[in-house]
Amino acid sequence: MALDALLQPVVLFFLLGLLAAFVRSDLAVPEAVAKTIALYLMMSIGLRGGGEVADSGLTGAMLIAAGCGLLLSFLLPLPAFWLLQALGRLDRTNAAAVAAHYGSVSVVTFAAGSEVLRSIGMAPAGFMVAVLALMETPAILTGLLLAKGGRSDALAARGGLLHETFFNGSVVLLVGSFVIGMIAGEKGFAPIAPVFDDLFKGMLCLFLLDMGLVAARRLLDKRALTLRTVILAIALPIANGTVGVSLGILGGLDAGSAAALGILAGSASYIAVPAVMRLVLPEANPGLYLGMSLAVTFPFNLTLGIPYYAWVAQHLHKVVLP
Amino acid sequence: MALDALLQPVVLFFLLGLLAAFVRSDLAVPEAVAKTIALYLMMSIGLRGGGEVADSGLTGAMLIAAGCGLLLSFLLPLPAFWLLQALGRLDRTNAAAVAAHYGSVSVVTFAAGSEVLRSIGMAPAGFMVAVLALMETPAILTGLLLAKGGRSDALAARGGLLHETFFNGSVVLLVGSFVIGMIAGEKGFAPIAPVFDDLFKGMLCLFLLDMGLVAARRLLDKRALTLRTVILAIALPIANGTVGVSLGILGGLDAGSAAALGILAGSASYIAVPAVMRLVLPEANPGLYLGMSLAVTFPFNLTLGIPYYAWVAQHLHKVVLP
Amino acid sequence: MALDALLQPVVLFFLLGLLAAFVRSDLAVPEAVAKTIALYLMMSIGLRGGGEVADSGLTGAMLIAAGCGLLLSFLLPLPAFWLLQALGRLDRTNAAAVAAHYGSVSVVTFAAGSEVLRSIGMAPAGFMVAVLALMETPAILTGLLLAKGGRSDALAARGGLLHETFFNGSVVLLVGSFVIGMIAGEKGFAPIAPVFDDLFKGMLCLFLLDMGLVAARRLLDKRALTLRTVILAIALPIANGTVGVSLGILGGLDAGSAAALGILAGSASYIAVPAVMRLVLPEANPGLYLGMSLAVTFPFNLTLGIPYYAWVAQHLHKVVLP
Amino acid sequence: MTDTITRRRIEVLADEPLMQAIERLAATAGIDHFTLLPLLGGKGRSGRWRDDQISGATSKVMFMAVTTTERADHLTDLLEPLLATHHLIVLVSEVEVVRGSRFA
Amino acid sequence: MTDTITRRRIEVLADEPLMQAIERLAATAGIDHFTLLPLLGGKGRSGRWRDDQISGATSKVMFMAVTTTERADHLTDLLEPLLATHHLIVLVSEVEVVRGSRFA
Amino acid sequence: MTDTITRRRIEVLADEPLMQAIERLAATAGIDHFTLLPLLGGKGRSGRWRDDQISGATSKVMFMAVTTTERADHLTDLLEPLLATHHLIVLVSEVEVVRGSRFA
Ligand SMILES: Nc1ncnc2c1ncn2[C@@H]1O[C@H](COP(=O)(O)O)[C@@H](O)[C@H]1O
Ligand SMILES: Nc1ncnc2c1ncn2[C@@H]1O[C@H](COP(=O)(O)O)[C@@H](O)[C@H]1O
Ligand SMILES: Nc1ncnc2c1ncn2[C@@H]1O[C@H](COP(=O)(O)O)[C@@H](O)[C@H]1O
Ligand code: NA
Ligand code: NA
Ligand code: NA
Repeated sequence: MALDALLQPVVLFFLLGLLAAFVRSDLAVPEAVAKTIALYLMMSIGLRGGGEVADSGLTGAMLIAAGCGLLLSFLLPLPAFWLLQALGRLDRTNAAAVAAHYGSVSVVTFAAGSEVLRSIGMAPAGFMVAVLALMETPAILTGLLLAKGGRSDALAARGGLLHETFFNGSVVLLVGSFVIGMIAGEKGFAPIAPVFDDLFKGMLCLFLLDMGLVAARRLLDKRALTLRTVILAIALPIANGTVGVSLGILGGLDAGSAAALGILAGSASYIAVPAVMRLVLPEANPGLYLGMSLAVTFPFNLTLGIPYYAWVAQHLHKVVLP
Repeated sequence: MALDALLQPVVLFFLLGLLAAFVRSDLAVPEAVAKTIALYLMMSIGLRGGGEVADSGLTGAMLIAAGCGLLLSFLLPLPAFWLLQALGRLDRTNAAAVAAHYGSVSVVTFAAGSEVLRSIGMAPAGFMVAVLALMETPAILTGLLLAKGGRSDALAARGGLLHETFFNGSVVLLVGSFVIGMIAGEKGFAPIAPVFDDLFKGMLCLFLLDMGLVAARRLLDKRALTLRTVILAIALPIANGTVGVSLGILGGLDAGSAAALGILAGSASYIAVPAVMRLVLPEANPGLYLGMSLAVTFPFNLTLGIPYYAWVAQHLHKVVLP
Repeated sequence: MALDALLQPVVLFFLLGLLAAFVRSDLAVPEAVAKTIALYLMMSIGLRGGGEVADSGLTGAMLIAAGCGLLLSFLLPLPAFWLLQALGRLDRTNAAAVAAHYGSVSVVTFAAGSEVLRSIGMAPAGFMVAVLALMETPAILTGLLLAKGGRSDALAARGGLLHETFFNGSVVLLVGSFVIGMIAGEKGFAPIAPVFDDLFKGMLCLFLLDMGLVAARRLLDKRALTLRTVILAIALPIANGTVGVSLGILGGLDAGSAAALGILAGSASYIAVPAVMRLVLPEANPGLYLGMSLAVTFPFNLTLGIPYYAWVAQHLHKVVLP
Repeated sequence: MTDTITRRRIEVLADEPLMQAIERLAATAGIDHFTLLPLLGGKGRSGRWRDDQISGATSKVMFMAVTTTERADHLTDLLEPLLATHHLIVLVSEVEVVRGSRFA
Repeated sequence: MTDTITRRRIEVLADEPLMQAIERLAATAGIDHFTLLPLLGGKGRSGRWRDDQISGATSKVMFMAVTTTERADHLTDLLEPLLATHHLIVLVSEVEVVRGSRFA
Repeated sequence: MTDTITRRRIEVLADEPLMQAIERLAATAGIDHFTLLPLLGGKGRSGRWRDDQISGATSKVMFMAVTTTERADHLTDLLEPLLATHHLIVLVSEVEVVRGSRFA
């Protein structure tokens, strides 16, 4: 299964991007387009998730998943913060900033993971998209508390930290599209399905090509990572993802949704959280947190993490509900 | 019907854009992409309109519609000019600039309106696309005459006013695509239909998300509008649209095409005309004319105006041709 | 056949672009989008070619085609270099730079040509995409040898000429996508086919609209071309294309693949080669080589060249294999 | 040491639709060579603008030319009557160029 | 000859997420009018950056304002404590403007 | 009052394919920190260019570095032989920086 997942075009284009950057090719996806594909992916994920929820109606599982997600996002930064200081030898500020990234989530990891789960008959429930949106923000708050116990920076206050955090573009678009998907239902979605459904995987290929280029260039350009932080950038997703899957199974979610919860817990943010960190923890080193989340954790999750979380979910599910 | 129109994803994404900007989210569609989607929409509209005309052949209705469109674009700025001075308390120059916008047309309003008309079984004739192209320019000439009775500005003369007006990118692309659609016919269109037909509504969603963001930010950033101008920005489309529908019905157009003529008459330009105005009437306040057309009239038409014009067309059609 | 080819939307949009620029319209496709469509076209061509090769397996014809392609790219600059000096009255440096462009290839000409060949039942073999990738680079080396017999420029050496040449973005993406297409096979391609197959012709329309605008603006902006160089910009593709087709037929390729080899031989680069030339032969005039390849040879090939190469291939094929 | 010579850098911030006209005014002042720079947004007496607007009509561009004092002054004179009506900004500063002769 | 007057051009290079905060600091210093310029990439003590990054968090923008010496100094003073922590660059130069009064 | 110190701003306008080479030349002159600015178009002796070209080969970029007079002069000297062949433009001006030490 892992190899199968590795040989999908989506992953292969990511590897192509890595390779192209490592041989120092001038290949590049224009920034405006990469940003738009990111918007597109969020709209598509939101619409499809909302549409599924409109079909299935509100269920108890939904509330459980939402609760688990909030809990994970609030609490996962705590052990991470401790590990990053103890083993990673980071100072308080950097450890807090990195911890916030690992408590929050990566939309593209979720998107790629959902496709993999779907292809092996473990499609997660539509409401997991809402969980994705819920998990973006709480970790930021925990991270800030860890960093400075609530002290606020003069500049951050002016820059409107709260808006950056709660009305972050990706959260607004994800939640908004989810609601639109719920309102529109199957009938409303049909005419826009050629864009927001059929094109999804192809667009993901283009986006992952760019992710590969950016991740590799980041590794080449900035040497902010140490062996210790690289190891933590692999250990943290494994640990967080395992916790996420387990919580989901124990909460009674189906194997697919539990795997998706594991993917969310194991993924690390590289869009929403860095933007807030530059504003409120400017002393923290972006080379470090973007290096870890984008250049190590993301590739790890895309290739090995996702199949691993799925495998854990399948086996735990059998154990718990035999 | 109005509520149905309001709950389509296309409109909901516009509202999402408005909302995101009002809560001061950083959500943004990159300019390069927004411009390209605008090009795409014009190519698609042109190709499909031209293809339909290739099928139906040239008809008398086409000439009538073209004549009505030209007439409306040339003459609608006159009462608007008078109202904007008398009730809106604008000076001569600003009144003329705004009047030109309301005589001209909005491609996206036409696009969204056509989809609504199609969905309620009132699809306008293909040649209405040609009418759309015809109506872009005449109002600009009327507006300039109203503003300065033909006096020409030193800088404008150098900048090539005539080219800006007649070979404006949107007019050229719309007319060109229409002609290509006519030449290609159904058989030539088939291989490009996956792009120019299937993706249309989804692309419109993305574009309207951006329109919502831009319209709301304009309202927040610039406080050029008064209560009087806001009221006129709603009254003018209602009046112009009613005149447009009536003229179409009296001219013998089918209800769908008459409704489309009303949509054109009721819509206000926010791409082609502002660019010319910055050049030839630089003293006019762009905050005013873009605020009115983009931030008030466009949302009004998208949500209430289009269903209203359709309603008038249906009823007038029954009265005139019982 | 030639007229049929001329009346396809793809070509008509190119002509629309030319026309819009000649009437000095402000129509423009944003650069970020044009660059992305170029990436898309290469990904799509690569994936589809690789997929076909995965189906057909490695064949002898493939090796022959590859050998012919390499030979053509290495050697075609030689007669061109001589003609450009003798008849075109160019100096050594400019003649070498232009010769390199004509030995190399144009991806979009290949893309448009393949569509035409497919539409007349002469679909080229999938491995011709690999030949396309192989032919991009050798001509650059020949051109540089012709220009300075191996002397290297101080700045070029620093700029990493070898990387620019061998790890050029378009070569990397083309080869990478080809390999991904081979690995993914039909089953892996299916989910991304809505993007990389269905949208291909429509995207080509948008790209060719831009090509038309850029080609015409280049002619208007820079007056680097003489009557002699214009004539050579038409004579060289005819000569090179005829040689390419003949070599393909003699090598035993099917008529479609031989025609494609002719299209490659007859086409001139306007993306990869100019970037290298600016770096290593900065004294050469970009107005000259881009003017010839982009503004004369490309339009010639798109309209008349492609049908001509197809015609030669059909007739030679009948003569050689009756 | 490379020889440098002092010239004037004149910068004109204006709406994109006006750029062609400004290029022609500059040519009138004898300034044939120039560079255009993109701008992202800003704020002035007429309020805030951003380039992520649907209508390109209010997006702005910077015209920049390195030239002699005489020509810079000439262009400034030509632009002066338009400053108020067309919302232009004109900035002039000193700059040293290598190979001064080409910056006539 | 058109009258010109000398003013200060203050330029602040900063991360995009900080721009809103810098605009507000500038307002505190009495600088209400400004222009934002895009940047493509660069290299500093914290390494190389490029704007083709997935996360816009490390892309940078240039804030530029033409103003009086007092206000430029005031903004410089306000920014000074942030230079090290926030990786800002502040550049100040002389510029002549036409119709100096508007560049208060 | 914040301390400022005078430095040189050196700007090099060049074709995009040449940028990597110019960064290396700058490093040779001891200039390690720089910023790249995008350009939209322009006109010079070799005619008009626009960045909406299919081939990025003729689009241009501005290299900008704030540095000491010695290093700026050194880079100018290194660039001088390339000016004619490579169509570069080199501009040098004065600028005041806060915390001058970092602009070695
Ligand atoms: N003092 C200034 N410094 C920098 N940019 C300015 C200044 N004043 C105006 N601008 C720019 O010029 C544009 C038009 O100015 P205005 O005509 O005053 O609205 C503004 O939106 C800013 O981008
Ligand atoms: N001396 C300099 N000249 C020009 N740009 C600079 C200079 N130093 C820093 N920068 C720019 O400021 C950014 C941040 O600098 P730093 O905080 O030193 O990493 C760099 O990436 C450059 O884009
Ligand atoms: N005097 C000038 N002022 C501003 N930009 C210039 C000047 N001369 C040349 N340039 C820019 O440098 C580019 C190359 O110049 P050239 O090598 O003369 O064609 C031009 O296209 C302009 O963008
Ligand atoms: Na996480
Ligand atoms: Na109208
Ligand atoms: Na060739």
